[in-house]
Amino acid sequence: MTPDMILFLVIALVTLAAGFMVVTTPNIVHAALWLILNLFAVAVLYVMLNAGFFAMVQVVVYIGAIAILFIFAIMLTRHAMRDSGPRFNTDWPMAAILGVALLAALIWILSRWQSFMTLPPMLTSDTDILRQLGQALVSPNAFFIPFEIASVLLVAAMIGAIYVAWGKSGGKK
Amino acid sequence: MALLSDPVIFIANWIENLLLGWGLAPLLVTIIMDLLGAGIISVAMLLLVVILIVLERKLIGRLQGRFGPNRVGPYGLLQTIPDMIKIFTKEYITPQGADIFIYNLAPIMATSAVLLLWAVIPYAPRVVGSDINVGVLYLVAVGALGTLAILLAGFSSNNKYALLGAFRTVAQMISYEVPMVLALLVPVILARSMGVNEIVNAQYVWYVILAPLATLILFITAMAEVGRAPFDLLEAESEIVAGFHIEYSGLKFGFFYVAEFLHAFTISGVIVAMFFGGWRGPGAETYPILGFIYFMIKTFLIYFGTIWVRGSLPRVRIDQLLGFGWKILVPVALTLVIFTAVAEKMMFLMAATVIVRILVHLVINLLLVLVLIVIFRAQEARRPLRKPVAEPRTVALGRHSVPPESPSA
Amino acid sequence: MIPLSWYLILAAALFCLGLFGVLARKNAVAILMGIELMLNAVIINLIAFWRYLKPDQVNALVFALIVFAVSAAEVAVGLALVISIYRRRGTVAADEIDLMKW
Amino acid sequence: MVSNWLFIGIFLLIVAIFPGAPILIAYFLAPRKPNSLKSQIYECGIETVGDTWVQFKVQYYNFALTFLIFDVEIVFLFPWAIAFNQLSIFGVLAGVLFLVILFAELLAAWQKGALEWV
Repeated sequence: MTPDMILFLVIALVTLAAGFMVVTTPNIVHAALWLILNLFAVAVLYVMLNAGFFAMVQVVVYIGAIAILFIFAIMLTRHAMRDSGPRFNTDWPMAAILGVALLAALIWILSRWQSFMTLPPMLTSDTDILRQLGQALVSPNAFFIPFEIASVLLVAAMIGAIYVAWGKSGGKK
Repeated sequence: MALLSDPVIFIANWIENLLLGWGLAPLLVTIIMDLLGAGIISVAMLLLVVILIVLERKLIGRLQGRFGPNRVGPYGLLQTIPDMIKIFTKEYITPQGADIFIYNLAPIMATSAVLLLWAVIPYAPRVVGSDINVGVLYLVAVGALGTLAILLAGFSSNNKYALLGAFRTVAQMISYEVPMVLALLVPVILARSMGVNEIVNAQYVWYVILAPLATLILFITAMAEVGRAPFDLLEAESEIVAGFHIEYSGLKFGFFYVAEFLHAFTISGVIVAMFFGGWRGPGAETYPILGFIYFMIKTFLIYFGTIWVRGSLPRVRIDQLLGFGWKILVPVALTLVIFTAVAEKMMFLMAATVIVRILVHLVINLLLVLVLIVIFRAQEARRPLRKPVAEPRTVALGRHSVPPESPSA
Repeated sequence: MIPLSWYLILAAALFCLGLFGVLARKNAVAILMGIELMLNAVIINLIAFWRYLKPDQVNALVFALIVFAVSAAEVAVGLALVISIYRRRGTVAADEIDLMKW
Repeated sequence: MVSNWLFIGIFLLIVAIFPGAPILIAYFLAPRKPNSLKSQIYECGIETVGDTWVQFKVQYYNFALTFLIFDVEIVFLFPWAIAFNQLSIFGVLAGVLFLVILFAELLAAWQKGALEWV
């Protein structure tokens, strides 16, 4: 057991415990807060994978924006979901069985894969990787098209979401 | 001599060698050194707040033609200490139905989110808490944690005003975060690096000269992020009582207060590191202690600027605030980033000299400001005026004419 | 040195938790949270594969960034739909939104 | 590299302890006489009426939504900005195109009225 293994186990435990609370807490606001803890723990995992940039993106985008969007949406739909009433569908045991079965199947498949236990190779410099990422995003023979399409996708999502959220009276009042 | 010119590195090396000499593992030594560094930074910043609060109260007093605190100690300089003792011994009143854990977590988180910013800001040459290569994004991410703390405080208090205040604050902070990140993108483009330390190292010319408009945008948005006047809607007493911290008492309220003061100072430090050359100044390279002094002087000057603005401007309305953020700052910042990027690439390809670089950037900034003023004027002229309460009436001329009688009903 | 398997198992477990949340939760907002968990598991996998198998290529990183964008778009539209349904039908329980069911 | 993040992690612990410890100490130092009347919440001088979690207007959601989309897109630009020296002219223009799309998005949101606080 090296220190980074212990750290990983602690973080993994936090991630899974928080994830478990997200799907089981009856109070939906608390579920959102557990989701934030889960996302934060995942950001720590990215740091451990030497992807500091993605850890920061995770915090900025998920915790800074998506979690707040969730909380706003919960507040907007608050009246419908008082904490009474069942939090699960009637056939939730089926879902649990399916989840466990999928997990078992995934682990079984993965364990038959030859490079399952690979150890990480040495990393030279992750600033250079970020520079390469920046170049690849805008270079025409790499990811230029996906990059612009992602932008257009987000525009479409935003306009659509504003339209849908505002209902029939969408547009200027 | 090394002790005098570069005390931090000298002492750090001395302790490190001492610990290694005791035969501790290198990892353990690193952890101990980090603990020491983090502890020193946190304690120093929390003590600095004592000075900041007195300074701010005195300055605001002067700006408003008052004395400010002047009872305790010489010129009232020790005023904060009895205040601290008082707030320390106040009873905590936890509102009924509060979400206890979150309610107690929020003030801690608010203070932490401010202190965390100091982890990546370089204080002097080679003296920086953590030289991560995504420092600018780190600053943004920590700001997001601060937003979250306010949201938590608001909805765990079980009070409508707290929730309303928190929601307004979050709407304000997220609206101003967009132009802020865009303004931070400008020094990243100029320095070709996201590390705060590298950005400071690259500033042979202070970026305030290359990008004055970005500096201004960052200054304005920083004040909105901190929630100071003219953007202090989060504690508009006349509108939403006190905002998100209405149900907090004792030291829990105290830490929100501390966080606000420290945040204003911290964000000044960020502006200095990004645009005013950080620790740069004559002789700072050879004598790092000078660099630290330069950094502090610059930071206090910017901080004075924020206090000045706070003392001079009235509070804006929430619709004005959000409109200003989205309809003026964001388009301007976007245009600025576009022009800066194109100009910077052109000059990089032509290997332009420093003078040319400065001139081109200045001209771009100036043009944008001019266009902005023209648009602003045009909008101002088109803004419909409210109808007067009563139609203009003909009244008898003369100084003491009787006003027309209003219908009594 | 942590072997790749640890990350993959963690991601698989997170994915299955998310799946359970999506299938079992009643509240539509909670279902979207489950989807977030699943997307996070995907990103962990992508970055772990990048780190362990191809640390000098950026393809996995670009993929991860695109997943971030997609997840943002998904949340934006999903929550807007939930709000819209709530305004029309006064409920956000997924099994009560059954207009198309017969 | 790793040591830099180690410092951030340790800093995270320390800055949680420094505000947390005084709050805990003050809890023991300060008087503690809670009663149900004292801890009652009140609004506008009278006892609070109705549910705390009031219905919020959809405007808040629109701002958060616009912010989310902008945030994601701007984050995309950071790798582009640090690779500036290595980019081709086409690369810079691709980034500029991205920014122009962002601008169009802002105008669209503006036109839809999502940026009005009404």
